[in-house]
Amino acid sequence: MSRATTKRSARRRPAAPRKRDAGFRGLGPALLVDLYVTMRRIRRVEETIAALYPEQEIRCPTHLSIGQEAGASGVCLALRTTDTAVSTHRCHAHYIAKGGDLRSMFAELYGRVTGCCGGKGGSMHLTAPEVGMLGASAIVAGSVPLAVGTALAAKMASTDEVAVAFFGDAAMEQGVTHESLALAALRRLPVLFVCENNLYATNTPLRIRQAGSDLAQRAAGHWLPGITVDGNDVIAVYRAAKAAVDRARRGDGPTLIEVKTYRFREHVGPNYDIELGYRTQAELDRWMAREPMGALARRLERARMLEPARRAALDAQVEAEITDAVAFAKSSPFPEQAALYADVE
Amino acid sequence: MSRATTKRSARRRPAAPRKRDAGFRGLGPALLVDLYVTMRRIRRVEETIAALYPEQEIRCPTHLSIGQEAGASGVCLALRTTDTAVSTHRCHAHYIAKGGDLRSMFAELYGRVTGCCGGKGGSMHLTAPEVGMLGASAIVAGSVPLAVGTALAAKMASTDEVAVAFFGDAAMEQGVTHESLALAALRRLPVLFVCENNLYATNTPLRIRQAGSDLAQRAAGHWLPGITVDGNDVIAVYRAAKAAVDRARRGDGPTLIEVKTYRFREHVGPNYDIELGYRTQAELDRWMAREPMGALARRLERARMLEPARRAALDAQVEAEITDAVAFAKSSPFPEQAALYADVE
Amino acid sequence: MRQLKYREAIDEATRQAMAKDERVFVMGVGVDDPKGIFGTTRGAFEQFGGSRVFDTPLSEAALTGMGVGAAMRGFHPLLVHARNDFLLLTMDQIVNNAAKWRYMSGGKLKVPLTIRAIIGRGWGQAAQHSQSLQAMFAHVPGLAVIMPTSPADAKGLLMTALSSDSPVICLEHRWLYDKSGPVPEDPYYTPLGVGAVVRPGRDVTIVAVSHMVLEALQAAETLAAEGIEAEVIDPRTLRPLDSALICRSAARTGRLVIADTGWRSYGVSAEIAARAAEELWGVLKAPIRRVALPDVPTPGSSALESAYYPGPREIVAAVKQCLEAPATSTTDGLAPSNRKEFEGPF
Amino acid sequence: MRQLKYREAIDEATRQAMAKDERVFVMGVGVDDPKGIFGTTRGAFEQFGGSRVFDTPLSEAALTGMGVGAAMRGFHPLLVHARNDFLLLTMDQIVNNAAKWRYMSGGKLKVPLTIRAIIGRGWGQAAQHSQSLQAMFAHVPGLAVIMPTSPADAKGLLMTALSSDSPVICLEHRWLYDKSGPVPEDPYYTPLGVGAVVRPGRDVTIVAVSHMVLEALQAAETLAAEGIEAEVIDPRTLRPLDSALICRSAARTGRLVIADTGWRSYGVSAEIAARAAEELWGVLKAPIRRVALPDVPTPGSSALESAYYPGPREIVAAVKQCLEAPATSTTDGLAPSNRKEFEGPF
Ligand SMILES: Cc1ncc(C[n+]2csc(CCOP(=O)(O)OP(=O)(O)O)c2C)c(N)n1
Ligand SMILES: Cc1ncc(C[n+]2csc(CCOP(=O)(O)OP(=O)(O)O)c2C)c(N)n1
Ligand SMILES: [Mg+2]
Ligand SMILES: [Mg+2]
Repeated sequence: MSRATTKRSARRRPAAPRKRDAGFRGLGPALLVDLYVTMRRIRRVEETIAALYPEQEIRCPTHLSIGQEAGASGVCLALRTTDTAVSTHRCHAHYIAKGGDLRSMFAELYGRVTGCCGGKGGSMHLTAPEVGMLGASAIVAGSVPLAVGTALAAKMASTDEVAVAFFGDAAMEQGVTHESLALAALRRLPVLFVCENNLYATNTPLRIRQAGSDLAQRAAGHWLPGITVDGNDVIAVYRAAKAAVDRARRGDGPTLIEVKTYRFREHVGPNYDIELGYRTQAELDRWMAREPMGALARRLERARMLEPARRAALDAQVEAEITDAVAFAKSSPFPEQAALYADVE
Repeated sequence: MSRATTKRSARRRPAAPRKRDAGFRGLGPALLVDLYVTMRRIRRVEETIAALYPEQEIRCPTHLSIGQEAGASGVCLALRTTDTAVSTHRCHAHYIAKGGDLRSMFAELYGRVTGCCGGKGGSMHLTAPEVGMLGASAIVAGSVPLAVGTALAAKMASTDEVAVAFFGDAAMEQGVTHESLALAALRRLPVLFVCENNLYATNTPLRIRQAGSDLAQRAAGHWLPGITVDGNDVIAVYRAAKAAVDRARRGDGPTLIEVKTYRFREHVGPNYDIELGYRTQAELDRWMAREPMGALARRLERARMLEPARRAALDAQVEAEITDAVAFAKSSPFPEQAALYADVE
Repeated sequence: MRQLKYREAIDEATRQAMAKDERVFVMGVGVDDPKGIFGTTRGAFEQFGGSRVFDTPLSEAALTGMGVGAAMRGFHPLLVHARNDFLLLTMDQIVNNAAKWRYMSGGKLKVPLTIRAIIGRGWGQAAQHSQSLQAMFAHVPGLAVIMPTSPADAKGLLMTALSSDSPVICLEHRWLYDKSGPVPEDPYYTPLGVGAVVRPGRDVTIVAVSHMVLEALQAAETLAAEGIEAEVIDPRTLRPLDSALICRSAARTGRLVIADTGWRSYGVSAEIAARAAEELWGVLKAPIRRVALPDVPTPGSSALESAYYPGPREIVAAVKQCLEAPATSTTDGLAPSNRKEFEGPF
Repeated sequence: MRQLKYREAIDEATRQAMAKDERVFVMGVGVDDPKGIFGTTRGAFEQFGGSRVFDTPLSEAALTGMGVGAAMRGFHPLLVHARNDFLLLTMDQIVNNAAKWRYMSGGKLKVPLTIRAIIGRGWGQAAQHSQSLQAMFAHVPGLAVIMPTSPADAKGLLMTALSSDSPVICLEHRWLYDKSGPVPEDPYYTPLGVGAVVRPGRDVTIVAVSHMVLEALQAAETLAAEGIEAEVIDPRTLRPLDSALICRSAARTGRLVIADTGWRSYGVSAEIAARAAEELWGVLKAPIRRVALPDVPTPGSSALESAYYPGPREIVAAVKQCLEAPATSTTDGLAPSNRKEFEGPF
């Protein structure tokens, strides 16, 4: 639904000649605007959660992706709906970018029976198989091998579907990630391993946890390509993902993409956390100055591909979607007690 | 005891001028002869086990190292007794090369109370802490992180001890190995990761299990050096190990050493297994032609560092040790039933 | 009826399930090896080829996750391990993913994944290669745990597992592979949660798990010679557990002995005892006795192995305790355990 | 006596153990973080610095193995996990190595390793972040499993663990951290295998594990108002388990209810019930009742969470079943569980 909206809007772009942006070469205007709208949708959903969280009606831990919208958006827009993704505790952006329904998402956060998991998963397990979002594990790296399995399934079924595993920098510290990279390389499976390196795991900086800082290098011991991309440049992410997706679809195997990015809010919860002292305001400011959504909007505007009025209209549409979704969630019933015992064996 | 024997023997070498072997440069004659004797001891222990196994008194699975003697010998002779080693299901060679007592070893294989583990471990768990042999796990890669821990202990205790993890090529497929490599690199711990790549795991060739064949490369993603060495050239193994040990002792961190070698007998048990069809006789013949013990003996003889008579004397001494050890084992009592309940909590 | 060995029954179940359902595939370390997994997977490899039966790296955790992922996409992977000890490497994937993904997704996704693993015993395999870890899996909601004892059940339960839409852990005792029994040729499906009375009797109920069924039958023979008729029940599946059958039998006999291949404390025997004690309040004529491994790791030495494993002798003794009958000399002749089953060399 | 919170008692135990024994060190994800591990490790970091209290990568399996290795070399690592769910990643290292290395080496090497891990509950943490996995560890010979409930036991048992020469798994319920209680200032060592009577009573024995002790005490209050005096026992350690204390009490009261924080089937409550049923044959006046989690994963929705967790209401109901007393209206007022303990946000 939301994707369709975007496309319709894209068709309304003004005919006026635009200033070329070399970085956009080869990318259609619909796609570019969709990248913007997807990031906007993620941003605003997350900000809405942050705003609503103090009401204490969203009764589950929420790991927000504010600042990291480009990774999910750039990768997912390089995918088809039939391609699959799995994710982590920080899965909102992936669910949204993959095309997950917002009503179902908010209802899930609110623990309602109308939620995408019937209220039984919560924030860390958003699932929308109808758009290829196959869920998320709250165990760091837990879902990585699942993507290898969905890729195996695709290959065995002779489809050309591609599987994506989204994970954080800390997942590179888990053995199962390395097993998965190696396994995918061995069997030349169509997998994108997308490591969103936001430099921290909870409050621990990368340098305390890994001996180097370029995580694409971690592919080197498993015989698959590893590439690093500026994770706050959604175009760069899209291009890297597209190349890897094409490669995977051709049967040439997996790719590890390190998406360098940054989380603005606290690890879990709605607030800023600079007072904890594990990172500096200056560092946060530097990254906020590079936030990806506004950056794309400005480039699109300069290129006359997204005039302020149209942007406002798209933004309003996102706002309406969210308002509708929250209202839907809040007015939905909680699951009946019988649901506790369903879906087990 | 066995090490001392070797040293004594080494002192008896003839004074006659010898043909230079450039490959021996910098290595003392005692060491060179010790390398030979250690390999001989391993070879003959394993052959003795193979010969005795049909008696069915050694009632445990035995994974022999015949053909692979150079890895254990080259590495362990680059170590001090106070340095530590852990190993795998195929641990006989490491136990012997580290200086473990042969009586205790055979008694363990025979399940006797005089065994190095009181009869409770068996072939896959040989342990001799008095010479730094800290045991072995029968779970592939299970002991790899233990070496990281003993290295951590050494560093925390400010000793300059070095820790070695011996493991097979298949251990490179286990996540915990990758976690361990990365952890040691991160903390610059004095560890040698010694991967004895004998090209097979049970009956499965490496190419079915890993996407590449040079396993030293698997260090690349963890920020530690990985080097490959001809595992049937004990001098090459020794030099590589010595460099890595020196590096570790200096505080410069861990090294992964891939020792390329080959197992002659079946995966577990005393026999050849060519009839299984997973490898060819031609391949086995090629590797047997390159077996490491005879190769060193021939070089030493050419260099006049180990004349036939002296070699025969040393060999006889090894034989006597083994005969004694087997007799000791066979005449030792089995553990009492009370031992079943000891050493638990 | 046609006799098959346990190993052959598993092979047949695998091949019939694969023939019926092209989504079933087999993977695991050594599954295409002629000697691998006691020959239970090689037949499938020969019949269906390497695309549906394939050898793997030693990456048990990732393989399990790969199985979960493939299962979510409509396949039914059969992941095979040569030892259940290796499952410890995969606990996160089994317990956190396989068992929970369906629940966490509110039923949107299912994980039809079957995991076979073998319980080792004998020939000094020692502490890490002969555990019997069923209690750990049976504790986990979202998993089914099956432990077939007879060739017929091996086939029927594995067929059921491979047609189930939930994860199933199938634990097979190594000493069963060479046992023969009648096995129907056509495919059939033995239901989960339905135990079997493998020997009827009126004096005492012996619930025995996996290989302990054979030890219990031997014990029952001995007891019969003394006029004690033991009813031997094989629960066949531990999760779900056929408490009703167990309780019906024990209500009739008034006495219950439970024999498990695993450790005693916090083991499977505890759950069966707890359920029976609760259900059969006022009905039992004697306290429930448990026969299980002592609470220590498996020792390597054959001298200790024979003391470690309980067998017919211990079962007979437990039954006599229940009956408050004196231990007669007949038990003395019994082997401490059925040691001949795997008489090496390895 | 001085009052401390549970979290403070753990902090103090850690620091006192480290002060007494320089071989003790602390590692784990976030242990030097001011907010990490509920503030139980930060004090040690401040007192002893980063060489003895250090943050780690998320490599739980290798960390555990590293702990085993360091322990074999004379150190006593305290490995801390924010959730016991993560222990599933380390089962091979815990079960195959930590628990067995001493046995396999014939006693030549010991593994003095303490592993702390937290049991989560509430605020929609859902299936993978709120398991209570004690049964899995309690089943494993070679491990000790402690589950302190009071601040005093948290200190005393952790001190004991850190001076033990064997591996100890310490499971702490998240809802206990802010509870206060008297805690002696000097170091002291609470022995393993010795339970505590936390409330004496004559009518029924309630054995409760970890946070269920608090729920049981609340239930006991309610029961007392009706003239039913419940004795509440905290076993404090599950392996070894103080069966003698439990049986003495239940022999006196004639009635036994067991309340566990884990799943019911194949859980800790089964072992306690099985032992008591065997020991107390002919002594109990009513069947043993178990109060535990239903056999399903933890649901995310708060609406389901409250139905999931048993609390005083269920304990009271179980006691009344034992007493064959009718369920009176007083139970209706009881919260289904002690939900206020972690009232978020996260
Ligand atoms: C195996 C495991 N260990 C620890 C945790 C606790 N934990 C949850 S999120 C997190 C940080 C993860 O960092 P990263 O992978 O970089 O993802 P990010 O939160 O930065 O997106 C940690 C330590 C966990 N969930 N799983
Ligand atoms: C985790 C695990 N998986 C499977 C096995 C069964 N197994 C024992 S040895 C072995 C082969 C190991 O190969 P490698 O590491 O190359 O050592 P090698 O036997 O060649 O010395 C296998 C598969 C095991 N012991 N542990
Ligand atoms: Mg991160
Ligand atoms: Mg090998």
